[in-house]
Amino acid sequence: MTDTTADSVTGHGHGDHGDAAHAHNPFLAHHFDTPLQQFEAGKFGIWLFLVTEILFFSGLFCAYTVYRTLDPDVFEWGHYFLDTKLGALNTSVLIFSSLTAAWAVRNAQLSQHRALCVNIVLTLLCAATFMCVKYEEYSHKFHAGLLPGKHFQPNEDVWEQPAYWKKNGPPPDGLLDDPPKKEAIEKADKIITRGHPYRFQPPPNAARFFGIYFCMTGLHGIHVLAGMIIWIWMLTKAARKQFGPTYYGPVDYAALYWHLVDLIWIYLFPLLYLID
Amino acid sequence: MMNPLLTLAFAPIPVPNNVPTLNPSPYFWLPVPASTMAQPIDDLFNYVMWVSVISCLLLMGLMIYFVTKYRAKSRKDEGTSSSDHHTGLELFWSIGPLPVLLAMFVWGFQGFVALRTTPKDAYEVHVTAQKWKWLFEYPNGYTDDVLHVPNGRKVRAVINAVDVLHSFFLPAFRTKIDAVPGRYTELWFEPTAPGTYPIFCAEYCGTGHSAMITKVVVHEAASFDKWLEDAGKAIDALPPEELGQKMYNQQGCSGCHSLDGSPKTGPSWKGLFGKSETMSDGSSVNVDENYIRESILDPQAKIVRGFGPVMPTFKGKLSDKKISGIIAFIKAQK
Amino acid sequence: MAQETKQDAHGAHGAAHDGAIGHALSPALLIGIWLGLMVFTGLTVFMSQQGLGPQASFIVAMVIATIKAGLVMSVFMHLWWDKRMNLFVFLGSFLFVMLFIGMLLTDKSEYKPDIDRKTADDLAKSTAP
Amino acid sequence: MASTTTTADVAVPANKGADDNYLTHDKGIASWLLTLDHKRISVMYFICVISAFALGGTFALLIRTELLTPGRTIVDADTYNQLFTLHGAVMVFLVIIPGIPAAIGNFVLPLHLGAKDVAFPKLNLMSWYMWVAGACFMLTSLIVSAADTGWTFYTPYSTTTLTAVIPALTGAFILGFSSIFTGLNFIVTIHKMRAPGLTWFRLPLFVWGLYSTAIMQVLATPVLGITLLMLIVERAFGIGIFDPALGGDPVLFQHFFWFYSHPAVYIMIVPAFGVISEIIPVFSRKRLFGYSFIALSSVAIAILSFLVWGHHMFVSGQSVLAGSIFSAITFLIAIPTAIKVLNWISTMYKGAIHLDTPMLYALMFLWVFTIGGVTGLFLSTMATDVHLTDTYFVVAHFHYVMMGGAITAFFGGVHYWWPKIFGRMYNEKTGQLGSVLVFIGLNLTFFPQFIMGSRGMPRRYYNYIPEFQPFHVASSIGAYILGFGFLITTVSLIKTLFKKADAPMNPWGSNTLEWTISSPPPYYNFDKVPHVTEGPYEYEDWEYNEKIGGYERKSLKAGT
Repeated sequence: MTDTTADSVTGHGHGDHGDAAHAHNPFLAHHFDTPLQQFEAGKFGIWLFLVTEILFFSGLFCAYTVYRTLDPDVFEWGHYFLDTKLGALNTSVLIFSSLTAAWAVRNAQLSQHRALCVNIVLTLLCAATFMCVKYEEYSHKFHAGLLPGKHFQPNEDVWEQPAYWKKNGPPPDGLLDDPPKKEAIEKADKIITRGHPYRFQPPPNAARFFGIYFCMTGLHGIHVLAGMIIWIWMLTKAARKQFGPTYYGPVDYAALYWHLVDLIWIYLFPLLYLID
Repeated sequence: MMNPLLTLAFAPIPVPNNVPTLNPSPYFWLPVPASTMAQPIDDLFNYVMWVSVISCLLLMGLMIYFVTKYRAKSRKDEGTSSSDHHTGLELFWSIGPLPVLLAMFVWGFQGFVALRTTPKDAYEVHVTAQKWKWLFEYPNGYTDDVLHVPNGRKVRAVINAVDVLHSFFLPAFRTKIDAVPGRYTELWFEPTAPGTYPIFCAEYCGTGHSAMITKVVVHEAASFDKWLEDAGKAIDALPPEELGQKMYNQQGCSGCHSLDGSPKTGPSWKGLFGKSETMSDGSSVNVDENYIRESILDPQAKIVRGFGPVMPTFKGKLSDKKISGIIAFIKAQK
Repeated sequence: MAQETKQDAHGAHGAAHDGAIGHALSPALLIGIWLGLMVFTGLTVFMSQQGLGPQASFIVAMVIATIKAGLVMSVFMHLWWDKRMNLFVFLGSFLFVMLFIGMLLTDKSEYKPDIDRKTADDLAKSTAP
Repeated sequence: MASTTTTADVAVPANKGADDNYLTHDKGIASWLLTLDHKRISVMYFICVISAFALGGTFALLIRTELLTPGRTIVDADTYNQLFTLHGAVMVFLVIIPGIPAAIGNFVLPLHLGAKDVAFPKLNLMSWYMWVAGACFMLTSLIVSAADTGWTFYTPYSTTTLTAVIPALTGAFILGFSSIFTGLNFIVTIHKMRAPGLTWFRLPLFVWGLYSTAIMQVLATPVLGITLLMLIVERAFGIGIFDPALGGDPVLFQHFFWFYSHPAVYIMIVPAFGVISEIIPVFSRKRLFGYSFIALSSVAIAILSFLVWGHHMFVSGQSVLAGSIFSAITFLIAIPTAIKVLNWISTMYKGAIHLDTPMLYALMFLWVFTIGGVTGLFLSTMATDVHLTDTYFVVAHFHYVMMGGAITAFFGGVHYWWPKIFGRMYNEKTGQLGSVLVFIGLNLTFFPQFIMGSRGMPRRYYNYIPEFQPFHVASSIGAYILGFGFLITTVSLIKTLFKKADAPMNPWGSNTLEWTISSPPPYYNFDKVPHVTEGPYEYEDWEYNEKIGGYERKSLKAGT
């Protein structure tokens, strides 16, 4: 390749251009010429990173699809133990945090330093709420022995779940007493065993559902935690008023990552909680 | 052959079971063919091989020719042509190989379907793979650790694995399939020549992977049924202790339980009977008939301290008589 | 430097030499999308309780989830205004995920009987006397 | 700007002086460990990869020694299993995958693009640290009780064996992310950091190779990540996704694993294509034949590589339908590969072929890779694969491709860029001798394995039936020759580091941008952004000058 040297520089103007930009922008790295080039490189990079995240999660979605087609009964049985209300609550919390994250990008672009901090804090609070709800759900599973694989020892039956009777008509009187009335059990037995003989005991391979459940929500939870760390970092930068119209990339990238976490949850929620 | 000096330095250990060799083979590349599928697959192999040889000779010949012909005489030499592409030529060698490859694919596909489509009237043998043993079960309930099949008859092997992946590899029959825990796989073959041929485990399965070798004995079709009947009777006629010993070798007990007192994956059987063992939960159990029977049928019920809960159940696999035989054999290991 | 760093097509939000990069979303749009997402969340919960049967309810749930994902991606994630390359890259990844899942299901649907047969045999054996 | 005009007297405004280059710019160990300079990171990768290669090679020699005789020769069966596992894992994850992209590509890519650095220098350094962390986990496994699962980690063996599998898995997991970040960095760099005038079809083919590789790294490696993560969790907590004893499906694991690991094979070989595409035209003193076919076939390979993973599983219990689809696409991927080989050979037509060490490696690559390629046909043909898979035929095939392809290209590239990286010429005679020994050793080691594999010798066997012994002995002798060849090559290269920098700016007369700056390059690469007006393989303007032992531009000489 020929390098036509001095003459081309004036023609193209990039060299000077870069130097000028470097002179007054402390956030422009030395190997980039302009803030725009830096921003677009970062943006393209974060999109590629999101691609890797999609493929990272794809393994779990794949396992989900395969096992669900293999044993649809297991998934139907398992989902009665998940609390749709808590799931929906978490969905709303994450969607709201997506809103605040998107708003934070706007704030950064417009140099609204105060509002930026408020929005980041709101996002963080949502994330924390999400994790608390998740903790609540997990601790219920742990207490009830609804754990994956070899730890699976449920001490609750599917017919003790309100969700179960919501779909299968009201329970016979006394079934949900402690201990349940004997004739109620017999009556329920008749309802339940119709077509689904396993329902007083878990179907074969029932533990699979919780294997998938814990893997998917656990990995998602780890991503929420990682997101929180990133947002705290952004908060420290925002508090020092570093962001503005020519430099808001980091907030934008953090928000993109955060939206992806939200996006995955948007699919996880119906796949795990809302199985008919 | 082997360098005599090396032979002196390293004394070879014989391979188990006196495995038959895969010679004499009519080819340089492939082992002796002994099934109906061998011939078509060998033909395909030879087709692919000649395609490969010709393309290699062509490419390498050209390369060597160019290197000698256009070798630079001095450092200052430069290339004499400035052509950097020739669309026609490039299209030719992009599309040219397609028919050859397509033929390969179609031929290979047909062969594969033939290998995987088991004929309905095949004679069925159940194969169980476990570390590091093969076990073959015949329709009459007879079990053996060597595969016996009649010549000229289609045989279907229904394969499963007890512990980890194995692969049922019959080189002389040109066929192979993995044994997968939790599902059945199957293959079929029709032997064409009486004799004995090796069976290998081809999927890595741990310490004894390379010892997981046995042989297939192809009987004359006429004498096979008689042989099978006799073999079944002979087992039935065995005294309990010998039956137990046979089961010990056949069912894979020997993989984990030694007879010389050294602990392997499980406790040794030497002096086991009548001993008092401490269990993993701290309780203590006297080893008697009932305990051994329970351990065979429900191995996870009581585990001797210091060992893992790894033994598979033999429920439904061993008749009462065979279990009694094993107990008698353990009793005899003083 | 790279010729790709040309100005954005929508000049108003594009980069001037020292000016702002990119495009700020209006509050109304943000809130609108948020409301839309909440409505769809309610809808998906509602639909799941209608007893549409496993097949239909799964499809409905996935369609709603995909609409929600579309809203998040196009507005919150700026893809509507962003360079097409980013969209292409992101959607391309779904292609590979589909491929992955598709081939696995092709395989799975064929060998499922082998597993079922073995499971049935094991069950029979373990309940045998 | 001066760097693009003359060789010796580089008067550089941005750099400190004539003797100043990236090696001497800063001193002290911290200036290396905390560097963000792609050139230094590349050198650090290089040291690590070569060390790992020595480790993996030692394992290989131990394996070959063990296999001299049936039964026990030097180690017992369990140790043997650990040896081949670590040999595979080290060579794949620590050597070949990072080899060309991270060690050579890191150095060359920004220079090829006329850029000051990769797009994300901090990420680049982090990738290196992740490599180191991954290597540490691998070594932990080695020290605690080395994993004995094979580098494929097939379940349920990997979930039940008693060896330290988790550290090895964690190591591979971290190395996977190191590879992802390198790929991500390269894609962004190639898209956003090209010098003015450097259009896509003026890029050197090495860049195209790295680009295709990076696409696969970014798309496939995350699947390895999740697979290994699930396997770690499976082993640690028994969640029943892959373990059949808990209701899991071991064949599912194989699908997951090969969804990554087949593209990974191309992650290993496509950068090698790039290196060969650089070397052959330079040493033939002629334009590369069929540039666009080679460039686009790399991308085609990258995409198609995602559609063929099931050809590793023809006998695994995979369905016939799935197998047929995978087989058909496998044949399709053979075509872009064949195109490349034909184009390289055509490049030599009417050239002026200089048999310097890099060219010897490139010719060796053509030879060995062709054999590796055609033997792949036996394995993609389903009916013959049933007999050949899991035998030494497969072992020989992938060693011809990986060792004979990727590693020889790596060494070819090392010899080609060594004067640029370290500014020192190596001893040409030793280099040539090394390459010839490697060539002989390679063929002697792996060709007998084709024969015994087709005759039924299963792979990963500690013990074998005696009829295979002659082949094993030949193979082991070949391995010793191979080891010796690499040893003298490496020693000869390392020796050059103790002499004074003597390499000219452009010893080979190449026309890519890295040869227009001094050797070793200045700290900031290019003083003025180069403006590119022609393709990378135009040699008319370069002329050999005995006085400097390298090439210089005719046009500049005429001008001054």
